[in-house]
Order: sequence, then C-alpha cells, then structure tokens
Amino acid sequence: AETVRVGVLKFGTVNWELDAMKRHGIDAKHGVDVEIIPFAGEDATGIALQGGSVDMIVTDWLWVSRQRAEGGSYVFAPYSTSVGAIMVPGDSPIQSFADLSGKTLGVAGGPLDKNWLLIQALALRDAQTDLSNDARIIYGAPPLLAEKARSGELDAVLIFWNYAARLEAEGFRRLVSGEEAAKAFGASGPVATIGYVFDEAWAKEHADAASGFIAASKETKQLLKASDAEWDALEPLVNAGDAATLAVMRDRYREGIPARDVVEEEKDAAKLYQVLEGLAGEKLVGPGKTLDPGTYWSGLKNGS
Amino acid sequence: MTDFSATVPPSSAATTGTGPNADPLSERGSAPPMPSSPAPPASLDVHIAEKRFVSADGTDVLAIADLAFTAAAGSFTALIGPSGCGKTTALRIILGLDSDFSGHIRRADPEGRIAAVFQEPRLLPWRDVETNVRLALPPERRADDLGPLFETLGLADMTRRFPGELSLGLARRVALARAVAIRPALLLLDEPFVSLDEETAARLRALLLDVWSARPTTAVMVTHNLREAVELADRIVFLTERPARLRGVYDLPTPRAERDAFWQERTVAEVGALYPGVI
Amino acid sequence: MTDFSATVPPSSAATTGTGPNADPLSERGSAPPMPSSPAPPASLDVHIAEKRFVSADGTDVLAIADLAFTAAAGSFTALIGPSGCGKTTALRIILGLDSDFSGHIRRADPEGRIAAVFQEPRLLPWRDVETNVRLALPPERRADDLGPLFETLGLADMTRRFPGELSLGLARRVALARAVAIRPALLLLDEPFVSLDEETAARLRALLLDVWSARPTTAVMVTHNLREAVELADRIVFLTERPARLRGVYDLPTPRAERDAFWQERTVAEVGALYPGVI
Amino acid sequence: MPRRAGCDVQRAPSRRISPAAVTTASMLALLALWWVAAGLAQSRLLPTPAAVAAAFWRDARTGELPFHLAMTLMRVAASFVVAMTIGSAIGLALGLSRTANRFFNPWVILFLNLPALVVIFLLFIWIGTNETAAILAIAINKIPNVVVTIREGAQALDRQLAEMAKVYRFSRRDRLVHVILPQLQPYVAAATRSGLSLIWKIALVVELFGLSSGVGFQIATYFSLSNVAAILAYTLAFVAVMLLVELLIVQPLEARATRWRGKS
Amino acid sequence: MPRRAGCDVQRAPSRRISPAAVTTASMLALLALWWVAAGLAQSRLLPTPAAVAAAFWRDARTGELPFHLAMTLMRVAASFVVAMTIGSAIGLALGLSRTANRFFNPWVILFLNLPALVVIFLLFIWIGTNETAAILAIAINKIPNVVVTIREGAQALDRQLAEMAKVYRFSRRDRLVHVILPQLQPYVAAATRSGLSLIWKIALVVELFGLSSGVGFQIATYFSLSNVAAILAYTLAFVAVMLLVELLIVQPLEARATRWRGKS
Ligand SMILES: Nc1ncnc2c1ncn2[C@@H]1O[C@H](COP(=O)(O)OP(=O)(O)OP(=O)(O)O)[C@@H](O)[C@H]1O
Ligand SMILES: Nc1ncnc2c1ncn2[C@@H]1O[C@H](COP(=O)(O)OP(=O)(O)OP(=O)(O)O)[C@@H](O)[C@H]1O
Ligand SMILES: [Mg+2]
Ligand SMILES: [Mg+2]
Repeated sequence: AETVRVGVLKFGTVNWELDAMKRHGIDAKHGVDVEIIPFAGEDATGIALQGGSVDMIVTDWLWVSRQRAEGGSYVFAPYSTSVGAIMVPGDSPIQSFADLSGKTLGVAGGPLDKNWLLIQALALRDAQTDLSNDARIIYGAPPLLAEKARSGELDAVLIFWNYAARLEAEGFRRLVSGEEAAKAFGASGPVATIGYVFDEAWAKEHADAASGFIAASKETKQLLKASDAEWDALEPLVNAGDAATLAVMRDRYREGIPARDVVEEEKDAAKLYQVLEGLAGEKLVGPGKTLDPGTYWSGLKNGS
Repeated sequence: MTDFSATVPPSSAATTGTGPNADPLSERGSAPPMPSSPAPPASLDVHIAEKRFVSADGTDVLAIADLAFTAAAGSFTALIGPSGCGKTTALRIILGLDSDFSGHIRRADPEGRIAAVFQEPRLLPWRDVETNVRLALPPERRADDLGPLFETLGLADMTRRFPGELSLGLARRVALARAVAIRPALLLLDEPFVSLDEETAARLRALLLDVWSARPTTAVMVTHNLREAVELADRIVFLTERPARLRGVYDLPTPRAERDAFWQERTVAEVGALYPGVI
Repeated sequence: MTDFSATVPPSSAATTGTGPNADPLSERGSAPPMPSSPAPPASLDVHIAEKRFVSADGTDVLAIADLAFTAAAGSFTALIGPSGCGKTTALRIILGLDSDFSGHIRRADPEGRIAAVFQEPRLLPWRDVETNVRLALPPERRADDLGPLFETLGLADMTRRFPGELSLGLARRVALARAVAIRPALLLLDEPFVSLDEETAARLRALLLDVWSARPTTAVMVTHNLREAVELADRIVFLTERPARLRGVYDLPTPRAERDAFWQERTVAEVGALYPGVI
Repeated sequence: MPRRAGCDVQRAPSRRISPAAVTTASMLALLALWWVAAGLAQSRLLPTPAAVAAAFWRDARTGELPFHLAMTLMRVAASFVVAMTIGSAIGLALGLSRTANRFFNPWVILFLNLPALVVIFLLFIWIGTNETAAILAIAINKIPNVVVTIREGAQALDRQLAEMAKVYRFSRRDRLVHVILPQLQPYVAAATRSGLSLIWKIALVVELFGLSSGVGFQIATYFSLSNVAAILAYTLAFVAVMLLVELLIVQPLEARATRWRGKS
Repeated sequence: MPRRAGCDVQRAPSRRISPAAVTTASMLALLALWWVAAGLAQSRLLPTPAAVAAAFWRDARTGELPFHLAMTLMRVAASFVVAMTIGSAIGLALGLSRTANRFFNPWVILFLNLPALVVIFLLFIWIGTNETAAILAIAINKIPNVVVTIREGAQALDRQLAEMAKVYRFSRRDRLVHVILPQLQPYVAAATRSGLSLIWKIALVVELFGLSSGVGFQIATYFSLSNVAAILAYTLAFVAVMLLVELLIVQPLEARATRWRGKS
C-alpha cells in the first residue's frame, strides 16, 4: 500500500475521520497507508504542504484557487460543508441581524474570513444592517472569543463550527450560519468549502493512492454517519467532555458530510467566488478574477 | 597664598598651627588650646583588635593584628608603615566602609562630615571636574563659588574637563579639592601628595594646613614620606609589617611656625634613628 | 641580592653599572663599552613636534609643544617635569599607543619587546597575580619559573591572589614584575616607585638596575623624585610646564659604582640649583 | 635630524566618510542585496522591493497602513515605558541585594519563561480585550528581560565609586543619577534596543490574538492569505520608524551619555 | 579602654540562611501565592497547582510530556549555541569597529525587528519543515538580540587594559580569553538568561507553525481546547528545567567567573 502523509490538527475534525479510518483498516482496504502528521495550527498545515513534508491537508477552495492563480498546482476534493455560525446565548434577545446593532460581536478568522464577508453582505442586503459599523466588532483567536462569549462579554460570536457546536451544547443558539448565507447568495445546496488539498502532480504520480484515499474517506464518513458507538471511541480526540456535547458535535459533523455531485459543488463555488471577489477584491482572492478552472481535482469527476 | 575664602573661611596664617596640635592622651603632648569655633571638633578613638580578609582562593589573610591609637580633636596624625601592611584597610575601617573587624571605632562627633582622599582619585569619570567636587558638597552649599579653590590647585582652566582627560596628578588634585571643599570635621588622606612634583606638592601641603587649621578638623594621613609627616603632623603612628601592629607613636609638640628646615632635618634624622627603615 | 636567574640571567653585580651608561650622542658622554650579548640594544629617537588633545567639551589642549631627545642603546633616561605637563602623553606616544601627533619616534630595533610600567598598575582584575605576569611573557617563555622574581618583590605568598585583594603598593610591584619578567629591549616606567615605603622602594630600585644592566635594555623613566633620578639615570631630561617643551638635559657620566651618598647629595643640590623647582 | 631606518609613527589620516553617508550606503547595499536575491528567487514568497513598495502604497493610500502602524506604535511606546521603568527598578533592586536576588530569582525565571500566549490569553480574559490588557500583557512579557539585563549591570557596579558616594553622603537621588545610572548606561542601551524589538514582536502576537487593529492584526490577515509582499510592507514600515528612533533619539542620547569615554 | 559614647562599629553578624533554603522558601512562597489566587478565582482559566499537577501526571505517564519536552529542549539547546556563537562574534566585531557598526547598524535593526513569523514562514517553505529550518529560524530570531547586547559590552571595554595587552603583545587568543571575555561576562550572562527564554518563546512559535512535536505544539493544541491546566503543566515543566540549568550550570559558572569581584 502506498503511504499518504496527511497533515491535520491534532484535535481537529479531520483527525477524527482519519482515526476511525485507520482503526478499521479502511485505508488499507483501499490500498493506501495513511500516515497522520499532527500540527498545532491551520497555518502550519499549509506551510507543511508547501514545504513538502506532507502530501495532503484540509483547507478551503479559495486557498487553492489563489495558489493556482499565482502559479501553484494544488487541487481540491470536498471534505465538509460545515462552516462557522453566529452564536448567541440561549436567552439572548437577539433574533435577527437588526438586533445586532450596537451589540458586541466577536469574529474569528479576521476581517477577510469568507463566512464573515458573506454574512455581512447578507445582513446589508436583507436587513439593511452594516454589521462592521453598526455593531462593535472584536476580532480574535477562536479560544479567546469562545471564552468571552461564555463570560458574556460578547453579545454574539461568529465562530468556526466545532466551537459553535460546543457553545450550542452549552445552551447557545445559532443566529445564522455560513451555509445559510451561501444559499442566500445563490448556492443551490450546502457547499463544501473545505476539502482535501494536494498537489496535482503528486496525484498524477500516485493516482491510485489519491483516489484510494478519497474513497476511504467516503467510506469512513458513512461509518461515522451510521454508528453512534464509533463516536464514543472517538471521544478522546473530540474532547467533548460530556455526552450531550458529544452528541451535538456528532450531529453537526454528520450534517457537514457533503452529499452532492462535484460538478454542482464546483458551480456553486464559482458563484460564491464571484460574490467574494466583489466583496473583498484581490486582497482576498488574489489575482484570479474567477474560480480557477482546475481547482476541483479532475480525478473526482472521472472516477465517480 | 591665594584667597579662597568662599570655600574655606580665612585663617590667620597658613602653616603657623593655630589649630590644636597635641593629643591630650599622649604621654608627651600638652593640653591644646581649645579652638574658638562653636562646634567641637571630632576626636577619634581607633582600636582594631583584628582584621582578617578571606581571599577568593580561600586563604585567610590577617591584615591587622592589633592597632590602637587616638587622635585628639583638631589634631593631625600621620600613619607610616610598610607597603601592604594595612594602612588603607585601617582608613576604610575608620570611614565605616568595612565593619567586618573586631574592635571599635569611636568618634566624639559621629554626625560630623568626613572627607576622604582615597589612594586612587575615585572621581566619577562621566562627570566633569567641577561637578565631581560639587556633588560632594552638602546640599546647602551646592552653589558655593569654587573658583578660588580650583585656582589654588591649578585646576582653574579645566573645571569642564572629564577626569579621563586629566593626568593622574591633576586627578589627585581634584580629589583633594573635593575633600577640602566640604570642610569636614574628620579628614582622612591616603598618600595625598604622591605623583606630584615637589613644587605642586609643597603648594598643596600648604593648602591642606590652611584648610585644616581654619576650622576644627581632625586629620589622619597615610604617607610613606617621613619628611612630609614631620612637616605636617602632631603625631606620627608607626605600623609594623603585615599584620599591622602598633610599632610606636612619635609626638611632635613643636608649633608649626617653629618648624624650620633645620628643625625638620634634625627631627627626620631623630625619627629615622628611632624607627629604622622608614627613611 | 636574591637570585632570580630563571627570569633574568645572572649579572655581575646589582648597582655597579656593567651595562652601558652613557649616550654617544650626548656632548658630555663617552662611548660606552659594547655589551657582550648577541642582540644589539634598542636605541630611541623621540621627536614630538606637537601633540594636541581635543577635549570632549571641544577645547583644544596643546599638551606637548616641542620635545626631542634621544636615548642611547642601553642607557637609562629619566624624565622630570611638573604634574600634568605631558610626560605620560610622551610615553604613550613612544609606546605607539597614540599616533595622532606630529613628529616621529624611531627605534633602532622596532621588533624588540617593549615593557611598560604604567602610572596605574593596569592588572587584569580577573586573573591572579601570577597569571597577570605570565600572560605578558613571550610564548616560548610561558613556563618559566617566576618564583625568584616574586620572592625579590615580596610577592611570593600572594601569587594566587586577585589584584583587588592587593594593596596599591603590592599591585604596583606586580606591574613592575610583569615589566622586568619579559626582559624587554625597551623599558618605559611611569613613576614606578611611588606608593612604596623607602625600604621597599630601595629594594625595587636595586632590582631594576639589576635587570636593566643584565641585558641590553634601554630604559626611560618618568619620576618626580630627583634623588631617584640621580641614583638611577645616565641622563635626565627636564620638561617645562604644559605645553611640555624641552627644558634641558643633564647627563650623569659617573659610573653607578661611584655614586655614593655624598656624591648623590652633591649632585642633587647641583641639579636643583640648575633647574629650580624640581626639588 | 638624519632620517634613519626604524619604526616611524605618523599622524593618522583623518576620517573622511561622514556617518550619514555610511548609513545611506548601508541601506542601499541592503536594498541591492535584496533585489538581487528576489530576482534570483523569482518567487511570490520573496517579493522584490518594487512589489513591496506597491503593497505599501496600496495600503498607505487607503490610510489603512498609517492607522494600524500608529496603533502599534502607541502600544509599543506605552509598554516600553512601563516595562523599562518597572523592569529597571526591579533589576536594580535585585542586583544590589544578594538576598533579595536569591529569593526572587526563581520568580524571575518563571516569568521569563511564561509563554507570551499564556499571559496574553489570561489578561485578555481577566481584564477584557482592551488597550490596558494589551499594554499590560506586552509589558509583563518584557519586564523579566529588562530585569535580568539591568540586574547584571547592577551586580557589576563599581564598588570604589559606591564607597566614595557613601563617604561623601550623596543623597539617594545623586547616587542614582550620578553614580549608578551612568554605569548602567550600556545595559539600559542593550535593554532598550533589544527591548523595543521584543516589545514589537509581542505586540504583533497580542494584536493577532485579540485586537482589531495594529500591524499584527494586518500581518495575521495577510499571513492567512500568504501575501508576503504586504507583510513585508508593514514590517518595513515599522523598521523604518525604528531606524528613525535609533538615528534621531537613541544615538544622540547615547552619544551624549558616552561623551566622557572619548573618541577612538 | 574606657567605653565612651560615640559611633560604635561592630563586626557584622554572619549570614545564617543558606542559599538553598532561600531558594526553597522562594518557591514555596510562589506556590502559596498561586494556590491562594487560584482558590479565590475558582476558574478553569486559573487552575490550582493540584489541577496542574494532575494534568502533568496525565501526560507524563503516557510519555507524551517527556517526549515533547525533550524535543523542545533539543531545539532550544541547538539554537542557543548557534545564536550565542554567531551573535557574540558579530556583536564583538561591531562593538570594536566604529565604521563597521555604522554600516551594519541598519541591518541589525532590520533583523531585530523582522517578525518571528515571517522568518519562520520563509525558512519552512524554503528549507522544508524540518529540524534544520526550525533551529535556523530560532537562531535567526535571536542573533540580533545577542548582537546588540554584546555590542554594548564591547563598546564599554576598558581602554587601559587594551593598551596594556597591546604593549605586551598579547596573542589574539589571549586578548580574547583574558582581556575581552571577562569584561563581557555580565553582557554574556544577560544575553544568556534573557536569551534562553527568548529562544524558548520562539521555539514555541516555530513548533506551533510547522512542527509535529515539542512543547509549543502541545501548548497550541491544548490552547484550542482552552485547557489552561495542561498548558501550565507543560510551561512549568520547562521552567523547572530552566531553573535547574540556572542553579546547576549558569550560577556556578557565574560564581567562578565573578570570583575576583569578591563578596559583599
Ligand atoms: N579583599 C582582600 N582579600 C585579601 N587580602 C586583602 C584584601 N584587601 C587587602 N588585603 C591585604 O591586606 C593587606 C593590607 O592592605 P592595605 O591595602 O591596607 O595595605 P596598605 O598598607 O594600604 O598598603 P599600600 O601602602 O601598598 O597602599 C595587604 O597585604 C593586602 O594584600
Ligand atoms: N584626552 C585628553 N583630552 C584633553 N586633555 C588631555 C587628555 N589627555 C591628557 N590631557 C592633558 O594633557 C596634559 C598632559 O597629560 P599627561 O598625562 O601627559 O601629564 P603628566 O605629565 O603625565 O602628568 P602627571 O605627572 O600628573 O601624571 C594634561 O594637562 C592633561 O590634562
Ligand atoms: Mg594603601
Ligand atoms: Mg602622568
């Protein structure tokens, strides 16, 4: 079996999947030997892929498209449709965008986070609320913002889905999610914004490994979708702490499993790309005016 | 002699010894006339029973074995002893810079100001000559005119210079200026006149006597120069080789006005005969 | 006299002046007997036309206005001048430590080792006494037995001490030990015998003559002590007040063996009369 | 006087090159080096000076760069003052008292080695994500460094001068101003230079972590977009300010303070 | 001799408290302080010493903590040696030559102020995410700090001793070992102490940014879980090692080097 080195966050969702995959020998079944290489931050995995110390990481198509536009040759295979959401405490009076006016909103990921851009655009379009001016925005690292939301210092927080799930288990509720914003801007279904990313050249050279891995990933997802017991085994990596939290994490993960055809995904991604290009311009998307045509891995279309 | 009255009040004469010049505790001295100034001059009782150093390599160095002497109020004492015997150590103990010894130091007027001319100039290299002197002055006299003093010491045109720009002899003069400028009650001098030519040294000795006799100052001076001691002191304390012990005390009751060249030669010869090796 | 042959080859006698003792360029001197050692001794030609300092406050200090003298191979020259006139400056120029002057310094044997006794001891405070001396030795002599030298200087029981644990007089002796230990071709001394008692000073003077005469060494010594100069030198160079100019040269052709106390007194008086103020 | 062979020491030629010329030459050399390297690399990850200049202008025109730079400078300046004052005082106290030093040394080592992230996180949580917390977090990260540097200086203080000051009854203030501080000058200078840079680096982390303005905030954003040219533009803008501070404030002050050492 | 009133100076009482006792007392005091504070806070974000000890044991038993700690220590040690050697050499050279310093000073300021992130990012991409790149990245971040500290020391070197060494023709090696280095000792000590801590902090960032092992990797991971107890367990494990280094290596070396200063 060919070895595939995958760079993951130690307690990240990708690691859940890979852990289950290896425990059940699903990778071997598809002719690959997955080597999990843990990292401590999103940026670290990107650096590792560019530095050549891993074959595959998980990141978004925007990154891939930008790299391609600038001469890189990475490709994308959908992994999850889960994105961040604005969370508010369960008893919060905030019910709509308009209610966010004058409130303190924490935003993880910085001003160019694509969810944030889409949600802002949505608020402006549907509720005539200019969040970046009408609300007090606090950017920060996700753990910090999560703590601040718990302590009540933030009235609302836009945060990545796994943090959001945790908050949900603690009684927070979802005001709006990235998926809804994406739909509002023309996506025909849930768009997998993050996916496995690897070098096209590598995939060509190791075609069996690449498609074998993708297949193994799919099979593992089905397993995680079907089996609750599997999640108990994953608890050390999920670190939910209690059964209720684990249940929320599990449900949100399952919701995020992409089910649509790659071609549709690609179409929606291209649409969103246009929207984002319009919102943030070159700063966010790089020199490419449209989603780079080779962004989605060709192996997906032929194979499935 | 140059007038530097702003710093030191005018005195009757330079070397005439109007100040008290004998030690009441001495066997040979006669009771001195009390000085006319209001504050009583400091008097000093030194008894160093033992002073040891522990050197960095762990050896124990007995520097002073037994040294006791007194200095009457307003008297001038000279300390003479071989190189490395413990003179500087004794001065440091008197100054209160070293309290790790057995014995005692008693001053009649512990509040009175002390001045020290160390064996090295010990000037602040980053402050100019004038600032070096002025910083030693008591706060109420910080603004005094030091011009005449610098004039006498031949430093008038270098008050703005840094110590690193002075020759060693000039730096020593600045140290002397600092000591006399504060008008101390107790003045300790560690070989103040070395590294100076004879002419300059003589001028500074005259200055020192001037200052010393102008107000009630008790002075203790370390020297290797018996001539110097005979010219200046009321009492000479001789020390032995290390560990320093009291070798003997020689009192000089002759008033300074009567100390002419002939007297000095005779006295130097007499002392030299009593204490072989010091000349 | 103590034997320290390991460091300095044995010489016939201490103060008898077997070394050359007159300057061939001098008007009064006679040609000296050539020394028997293989290497020719250094000879020195000093001409400092002008040396200025720019002080930190911007003033221009003319330190030396015109100073020229020569020292014959193997001769002993004394420099006498008032405090702050420029003696140390002249020595630094001769040592090559200051090249910002007009004039020239010429040595017959520029490769020959120079030793300097600075006006301060300049020891490495973090190295013990012995290491301080040993570091100055040429590599091939690093392992020499320095015991006899330390013995003569009264330093035998403190070779492991740090300079900070020495009295100033002891530290100066270490500096002297360092200078003579390297057996220099040219030896420059800046007031080497101050801060020492008479007995020690006499012993060190004898040592110095011993070393100087044992091998062809040209010596230049700054001193404020005319007696010392008369005892040791073949030639005395007198300087004026700052800016230093040549005030005069006095040659002493009398062999050292014949310099008894009476001769010394007479000579000191004679020189003192010729150059008022130096005594 | 006849010219003889020998060692002839002549007046040294006076220096002709002005300090300003040397500094300019230095920067031009650096620029040339960079341009050549970037030219050879031909990579988006090592942009040419021109690309960086373009990135600079883009953000300078919008006023973004000046704003974020000003915010960072404000934080750097405030934390610097706080850290130097407190750190010097502690360092001096520990350097002068052997017992105090023995007691507090483990504390110093603890605070020295506390990860910046931990301090920043806790302060942001306790005090809130505001300027006070940011400046305090930066200062706390820097103080131990100032302490160890100044402590070394205090331990190396000249005893002879201290004795002199004691004998002549210098006031506390005089002792500090005229005896101690001049001796600490090189240590203060070292703490200042490496301090400013350390503070700036911590400020970057603080801004990245919980603030919504400042160069660190911008760099983090550009970093997630792998935009090295923009990162360098912000970095060099800060470096330029530091160079100005060095040339216009630190060096003149230092020249004054070390005037007594003389030139050579 | 009759006892008179006056200023009586007596032998000072000998110090009775041993250094080890003081250090122990210090750490106990720190522990007590922390426990009280944690008790008052009652927050997951300020765990008690017991909670941290539990976290420590949990990861120590699995061998995880010793492994990551060893990796970090290895990187810290290697970068320290590289940074101190190169930094001291450059610092000494710049401190001794006024012209070289004038020329390279802007470069020093540039490298001093390059954000750690930028250096780490570029090196990881150019060299790859491996140990060489990591150690180099850490060293490059630290070198300018060593340079500025040692440079100050070199500028404050005693001229008189340098002259003495010149007259007596000390070899280059002797000059360095016996004249220059002893004077640089306090600067080297300052650079060492604040250096070790700085290097450790940069190592944390490096490990966070591209490595799969080390304390930084673990801390960042626990950080995403807001697990402060585990973060503190790793931090304190490193601090403990640094304390041991301080007590068993740095202090004895320093005591030897400063023996000549004498006690007081
Ligand atoms: N810290 C120390 N450790 C060990 N020995 C010391 C220390 N300080 C001084 N000594 C020794 O104590 C003795 C007395 O020293 P001191 O400086 O008092 O001599 P001194 O009489 O002033 O000599 P000099 O005339 O040379 O100045 C000397 O032998 C000296 O080496
Ligand atoms: N760096 C300097 N800047 C300005 N003036 C200086 C500097 N160095 C020395 N001088 C001045 O030059 C003159 C000569 O100094 P030098 O040290 O040569 O005197 P000296 O003859 O050795 O005196 P002494 O007998 O006191 O040692 C002095 O007036 C001194 O103040
Ligand atoms: Mg002494
Ligand atoms: Mg001199």
